[in-house]
Amino acid sequence: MMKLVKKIDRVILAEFGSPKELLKAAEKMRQEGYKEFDCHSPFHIHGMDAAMGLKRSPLGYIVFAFATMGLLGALGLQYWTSAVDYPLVISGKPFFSGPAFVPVVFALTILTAAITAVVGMIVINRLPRLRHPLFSSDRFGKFSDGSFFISVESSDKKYNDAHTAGFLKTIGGQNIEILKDE
Amino acid sequence: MSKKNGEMKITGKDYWRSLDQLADTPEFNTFLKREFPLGASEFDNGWSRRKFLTLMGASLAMAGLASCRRPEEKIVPYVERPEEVVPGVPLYYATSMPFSDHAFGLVIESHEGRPTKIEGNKLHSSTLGASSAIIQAQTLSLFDPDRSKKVIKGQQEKSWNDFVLNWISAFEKYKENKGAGLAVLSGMFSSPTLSRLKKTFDKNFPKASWVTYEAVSDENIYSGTKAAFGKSYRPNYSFDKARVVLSLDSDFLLTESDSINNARGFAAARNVETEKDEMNRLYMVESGYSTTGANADHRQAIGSGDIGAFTLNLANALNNLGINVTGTSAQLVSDKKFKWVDELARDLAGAKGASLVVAGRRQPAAVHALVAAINDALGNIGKTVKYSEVSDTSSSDRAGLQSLVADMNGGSVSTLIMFGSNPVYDAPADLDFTAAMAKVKTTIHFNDYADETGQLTTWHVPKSHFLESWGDTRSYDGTTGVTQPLILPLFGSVSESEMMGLLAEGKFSKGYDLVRQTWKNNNKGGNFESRWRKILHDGLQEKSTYKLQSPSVRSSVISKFLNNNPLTNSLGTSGMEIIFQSSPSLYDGRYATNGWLQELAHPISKLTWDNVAYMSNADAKTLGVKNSDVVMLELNGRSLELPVWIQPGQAENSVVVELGYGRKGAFKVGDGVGGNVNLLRSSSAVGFATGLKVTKTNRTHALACTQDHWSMEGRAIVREATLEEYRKHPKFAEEAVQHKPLVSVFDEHSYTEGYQWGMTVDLNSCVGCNACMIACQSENNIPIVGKEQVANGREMNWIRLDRYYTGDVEDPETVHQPVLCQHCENAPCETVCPVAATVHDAEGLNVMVYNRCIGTRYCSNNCPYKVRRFNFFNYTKDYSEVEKMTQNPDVTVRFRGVMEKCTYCTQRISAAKIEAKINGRKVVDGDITTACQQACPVDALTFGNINDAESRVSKKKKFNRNYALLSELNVKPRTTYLAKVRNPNSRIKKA
Amino acid sequence: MAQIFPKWTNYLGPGTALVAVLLISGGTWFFWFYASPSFTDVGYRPVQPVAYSHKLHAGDLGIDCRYCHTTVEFAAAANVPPTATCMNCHTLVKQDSEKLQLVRDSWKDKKSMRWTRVHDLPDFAYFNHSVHINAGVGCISCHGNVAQMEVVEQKEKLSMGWCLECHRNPEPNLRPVSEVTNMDWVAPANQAEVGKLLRANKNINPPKDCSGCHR
Amino acid sequence: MAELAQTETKALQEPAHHELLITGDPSFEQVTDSVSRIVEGKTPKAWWVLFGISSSATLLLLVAIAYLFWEGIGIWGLNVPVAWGLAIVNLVFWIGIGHAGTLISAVLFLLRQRWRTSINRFAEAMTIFAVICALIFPAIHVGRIWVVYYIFPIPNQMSIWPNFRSPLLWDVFAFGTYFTVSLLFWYVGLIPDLATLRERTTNRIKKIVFGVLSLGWHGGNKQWKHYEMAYLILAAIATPLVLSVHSIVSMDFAVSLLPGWHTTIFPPYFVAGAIFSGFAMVMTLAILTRATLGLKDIFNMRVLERMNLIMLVTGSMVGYAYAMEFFIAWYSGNEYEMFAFVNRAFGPYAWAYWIMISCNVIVPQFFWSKRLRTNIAFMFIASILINIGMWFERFVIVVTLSRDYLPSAWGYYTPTFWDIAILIGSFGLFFSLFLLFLRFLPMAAMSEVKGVLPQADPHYAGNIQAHSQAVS
Repeated sequence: MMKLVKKIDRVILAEFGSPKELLKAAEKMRQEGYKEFDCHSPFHIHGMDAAMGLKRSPLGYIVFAFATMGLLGALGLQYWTSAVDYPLVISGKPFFSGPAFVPVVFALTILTAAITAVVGMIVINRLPRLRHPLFSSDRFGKFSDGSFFISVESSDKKYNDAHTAGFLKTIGGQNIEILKDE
Repeated sequence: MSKKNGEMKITGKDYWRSLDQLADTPEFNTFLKREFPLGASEFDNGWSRRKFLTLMGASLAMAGLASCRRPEEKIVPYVERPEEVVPGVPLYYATSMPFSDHAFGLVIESHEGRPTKIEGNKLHSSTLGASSAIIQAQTLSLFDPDRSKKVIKGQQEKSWNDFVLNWISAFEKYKENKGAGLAVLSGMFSSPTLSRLKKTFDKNFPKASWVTYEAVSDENIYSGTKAAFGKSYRPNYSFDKARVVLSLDSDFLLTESDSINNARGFAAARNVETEKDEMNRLYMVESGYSTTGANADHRQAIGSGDIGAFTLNLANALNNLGINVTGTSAQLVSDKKFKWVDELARDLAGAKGASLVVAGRRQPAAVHALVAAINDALGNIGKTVKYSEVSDTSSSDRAGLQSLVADMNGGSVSTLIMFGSNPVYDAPADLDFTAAMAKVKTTIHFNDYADETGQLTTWHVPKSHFLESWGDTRSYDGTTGVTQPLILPLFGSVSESEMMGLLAEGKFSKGYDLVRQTWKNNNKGGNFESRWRKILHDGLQEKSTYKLQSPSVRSSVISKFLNNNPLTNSLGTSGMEIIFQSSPSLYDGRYATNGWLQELAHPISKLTWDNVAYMSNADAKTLGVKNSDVVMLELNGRSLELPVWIQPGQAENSVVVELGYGRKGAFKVGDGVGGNVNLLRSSSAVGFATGLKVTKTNRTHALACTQDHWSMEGRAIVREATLEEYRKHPKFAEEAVQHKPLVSVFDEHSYTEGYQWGMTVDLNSCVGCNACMIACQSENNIPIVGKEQVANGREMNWIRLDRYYTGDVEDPETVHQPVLCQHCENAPCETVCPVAATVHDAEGLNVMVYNRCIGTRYCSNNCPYKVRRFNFFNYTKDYSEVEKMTQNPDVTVRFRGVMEKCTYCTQRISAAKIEAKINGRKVVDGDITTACQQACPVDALTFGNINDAESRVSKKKKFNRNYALLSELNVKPRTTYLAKVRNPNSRIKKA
Repeated sequence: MAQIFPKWTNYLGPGTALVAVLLISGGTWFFWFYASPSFTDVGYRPVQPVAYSHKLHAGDLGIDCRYCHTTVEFAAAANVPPTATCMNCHTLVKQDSEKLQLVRDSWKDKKSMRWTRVHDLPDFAYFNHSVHINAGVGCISCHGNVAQMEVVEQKEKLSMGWCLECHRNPEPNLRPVSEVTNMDWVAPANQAEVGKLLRANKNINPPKDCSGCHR
Repeated sequence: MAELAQTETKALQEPAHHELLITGDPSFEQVTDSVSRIVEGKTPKAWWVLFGISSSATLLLLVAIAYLFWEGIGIWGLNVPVAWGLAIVNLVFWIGIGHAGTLISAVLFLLRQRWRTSINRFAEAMTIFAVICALIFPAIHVGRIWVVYYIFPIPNQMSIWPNFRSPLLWDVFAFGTYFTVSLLFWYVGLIPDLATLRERTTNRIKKIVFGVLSLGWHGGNKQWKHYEMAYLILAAIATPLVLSVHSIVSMDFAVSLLPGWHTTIFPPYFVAGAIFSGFAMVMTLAILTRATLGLKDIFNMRVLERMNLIMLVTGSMVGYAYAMEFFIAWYSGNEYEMFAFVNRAFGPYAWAYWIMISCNVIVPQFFWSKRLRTNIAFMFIASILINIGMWFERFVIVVTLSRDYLPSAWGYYTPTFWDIAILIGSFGLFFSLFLLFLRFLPMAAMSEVKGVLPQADPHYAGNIQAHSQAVS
């Protein structure tokens, strides 16, 4: 079972010059066996998922499951209210007027899908996390501008202050910092 | 709306306090005992209680106090419950309504002592259960807060006792000099009690003068019969026996006397159940376009002044056919040619004894005399028309008014009593009544409003409404009826009989005693008490009609009269002709204070809240005017401005104007509505006049018309055929739409169980009289919305009468079609309502649930008949407590923002079902009549259970004339129409 | 650069979720409870101008409901009795009771009593007592055991949904018409069958349509 | 995802696709700077003037609504037969405007139209504000606003439920969903940019606000992975949604049985019309923003021209629909239908009809000319005319009510002052919200724009240093 909030108290941060360098560095990190590292960039870099060895996001399946529930729920709601709980004769139409119920089924399916997608993304990403050791770095702010970083969390099995810093340097990292948040 | 916003003059409290004036009467004491019943508690809160808001406040405060949770409502029970009153169960009393020189027998529905609805009395020959718009509107007049509430002398409020004391001293004075200088100007009446008291008055004051005048009367008819028979008679028509009818400027179906019976008889003779039936034929010759004209098979528009010439032509044509019309030999036949006179004569001659010629009351006596002669020659007298001598009545007398005014001007009148009349408003303008009145020392005005006259007189005494008075009446055929109060006078007024009693006898007697005395005199022998009880129960005395006679025309009399009064005298004069017509809604103006009638669409023009100058298209073109342009009408040096309304089918060179508008003493409802055409009337020409000059002004006056579009656009809406076509194609109504029966894509709901309500509307019977509209308004608490709202298309009528013209613009035919909620089985309104506020019930009603409605108005958009009405504002907001009393407690009063529509009178259905259920039986045909059906004099509307093959409605739905309006939409309306059939003379070619 | 957010903010996500769940369920419960007629209407027990005890009159003395509420069998409204009804007995009984002063005043001055309405339907709902009484629905079904009430209070919700429950399935609430006013009547063990029989005999088909009550 | 990335890469390498989407060849930092500057800089005077005008109009809206609640909807010119008036016209108009935003953000995203990145944020914001404006109308146009909650399926003491067969109820769900999805989509897109603003600002309060709003975004690829998936799913479901919403709006009319309303052509025709009007509105706003706030590189001519082409296509579709309506009315042989259309063109509301035809059918045809569709002044005027035309299209449809089956019931609808007031007021609200957006939020999607810069490609051959300042 996952903990409610992941504890991150120590992170090594290294800066890279370009998307290209970052991609290469990520590949090297993966080859070295690092798992708890991340590549920070102002935009999503194509190929980075493969480079870091990340699996496809499961979000699609989750959304599908919830959307199906939304669909059935909408259908059930309309069936129960119109044909079971208080059937009223409206324009001489059948109590369960299938075609007329499609728009609401459709809308509610979309609605559940959309909410699931967003809430799912936030939950999977463990957001919001307003305090992160990374944010104590002065340089890190540039990740959303035009700079590229790799961070390694101390929870990684291979993590070691000196080793990891050294390795990052070898793969082209600059301005290496160790960020703590005790 | 602005009219309705006027400050309420009285509050509920004042209204009770004003009863102080009656404090010394025993009635008042009983009234005090009869404190306001259960119904009153319903006024404390509107029907929409904001429970939720109250509750929110309570829960936020988290206060556990139970009493905070909701507004308290009080129950105020009787101290002693009157034996017959059961709270919530209406009572019905018979009474009669005096009108003109006749009356209508009515039954009044009363809720806890509050009359809310008027119906015709089935036992009374004047209505036979039906009624008219004017009759239906009387409850609103009763509860009009503008009615006169005080005895006034000068500008000061006086008490009734002051007046009584004052009159008693005058009485003594005049009694001494035999009434010299005393004059009474009375409205018309037909009342045994009033007549008895008038005799006492005449006996006490032999030198006093008593003149009767009303702006609209049958005076010319009485003079005409006198000229023909040597004796004044009232004609009683049997339209049901007439196969060929000719109407000469007579709107006998609506605005003439006895129109309810005329319409009933006319429709009966027109009714066709199958194509094999025979029906009557109506020829109409008239100047304006009347409701009767709309029902004619042949109509010819000629000026009212040409009617005499037309009648002469007809007499001549009949003479040529060997039917000698007495008295015409000496007459010159005018050289003016009219359409189809010869064919008309042939048709009349072919129906000897079963034809009928009638002339309108505005036609001069000579025309009426000649008409009597024609009827005599055709053998109609004694068959389709009989005559009676009226008694117990006081009929209008213009000559008397003229001499009275001369006396007033001459200073020989010292006290003038105006008894139920308003001469300042409606006396012919040439008499200048106001100036003459100023010369009389003491003037006493007795009427239900402090009207134009009441505002100028020395004394004004408020008159009770007939629903709060004891009295009696004689109807058109002479049936004697009682008028019983349904409620004690609301505003401290006194009844006609009480006032007359005081004037005649010099002492006050209670109305009840006066009336009872009269009836006791007239019912000698036997047990009066038990007879009296039956009379009060039935509202009438059986077999009390006038004796019907069949006199013969007296050749010498009529010849002399016609020689002295030539019928061609209005021909060839210069200028246009002006025709004075009584308003179908406001009559002579006495109902101008009634909002329902003001807002009632005119049967032909569909105008509300205004009178206009109706003119033909050609005349309007010549003058360069269009609808709503104001024109100046000038006649004999007097002038009046009125907006123009182009009336298709109006005679050329003539202008029709309606009486009853332009009131100045009709308060918040009637003041300033339209123009007073009495200003153009002179005592010598009250029906029509020539020499009218019409000039265009550059102003316009906005008019509120409920139906702007004239044409059916070629759509099969009102389906109509001639009798000949009907015989050839009995199913013409169904076949008017070329359609295979439509099939739904889904299985429709089936309605085969239990009661299934439905209705038929017989377009062949419907004459377009509007009675159903006011009946519905009264039954269903439909608000008045005011002129601006009507102009904006927001009138609230649940049933409307559509009017379409067909054919030529200059000479169109007119059809009427009542349109109400059709209660479609596949109702398009229901599916679009987001909150299910309008759904179907198991009995096939399209129900509208006000308390569920959020007011999207989508249902109205999707209604192909546009019969749904929306409360754009809170129209009942400004109702005073008095006005609220007109409302039917069985029907929810709608708040702003909800849709409403015809419910088939679901409250009546529920009442009948509950009644049947309690008694362990089923509802049978006839248990339920809708308000519109009940009011209809011609039985055009039939309501009932269509699941019962024996019900009248089921049978009517099997007629081959039956069709559903817009059936091509597959909405399956429960209301269906029976197509109209006309019976034109095949020998007359259509123009 | 210093961190802006304190550590606890990392619990914002789960915290917000928790608060949201609590708020939604709490709010729902709040409305469900406080906005329901069982809270707003049931138990309404206004103080009446005269401390009239139904328990004494209808219970201990055993006066039938219809002695006072005379119109209940044939009219929509079950009337509140006129003062005269009170005076039928109280001219003889308890003539001097202080509690009855208002009643005597009303009788003397011919002024109505002003009772506070307990069972109050909205004005757009048209309830008819007579049809229910004649169908065999006991007074107690809607008004509770009035014979045990010192002060009358509302016992049932009298909401539309509550009405519909019985209109959909009237059988449990039917009894012989003779027992309608009997507060002590106990449903027989086989009420299911009896109800069915009573329903069939009287052909009772309560309306479930809007037009049944709304006009 | 990886696969997708590869195709993308491939596509980018093909020269035909390898055109510059953002002119001026900016660096990452320049992109950040030019967009963030607007939010961070001083408020220009012009903004205050515009905001003053639009917020006054918003005030008018509030007054009009308050008066409406006080008096009832009788203050509008409605009547029977025309029981719907400007409120519904405005509703359909604003919902239609919203469509361009969703289309640009979702449909063009799925179609890999990468030029959308410059305008999508802007267009999405417009969508949300337009939908807010639209949603006012169904709420206020009902007769009894205080019971409007009856339309929601809330369990209640009445045991009664809404009628799910009513198009108005479909509207409730469609609009609710549309608004929610648009808002989520917009917000998800904003998260990385909010993080940018958080990192740039020095104001502590702003930092907290942006910090909370950006949820602690740190641009890690593990975040990006789920983020991109969520974005893709939102785009995928927003696409059918945007098509459905205006289809459902059209069913308000098409499901009725009125001549001129009851037509099957309505859904596609309404969708085309919505996109048409939406693009016109984006165009109007883009030109205004471009002129006042710079950003000529982002809202460049290439983007504008493409939008004009879309207007040309959708405008022609709308014109075709107008023609087909007439054809089908004639071809059906249904007298009511025929009359309804003849009446539209030649009846009492012919003036509105011909305004609609001129603006919607004729104006976009000028975009065949390359010269005109690249002329800023022309396209500005054209976009305004198209908006007017599309408003009148809805007006023409709504006032079809004035003449239906029974001529006796025909009427005429004249808007009152209060009708016009809410129309003006809704524009006021829209522009107020839009101005607030321009001032306080990044009006272009910085992260997305950066993503389509040539140097963002990890296989980019050039020297990144040429584009950016030294990393120092």
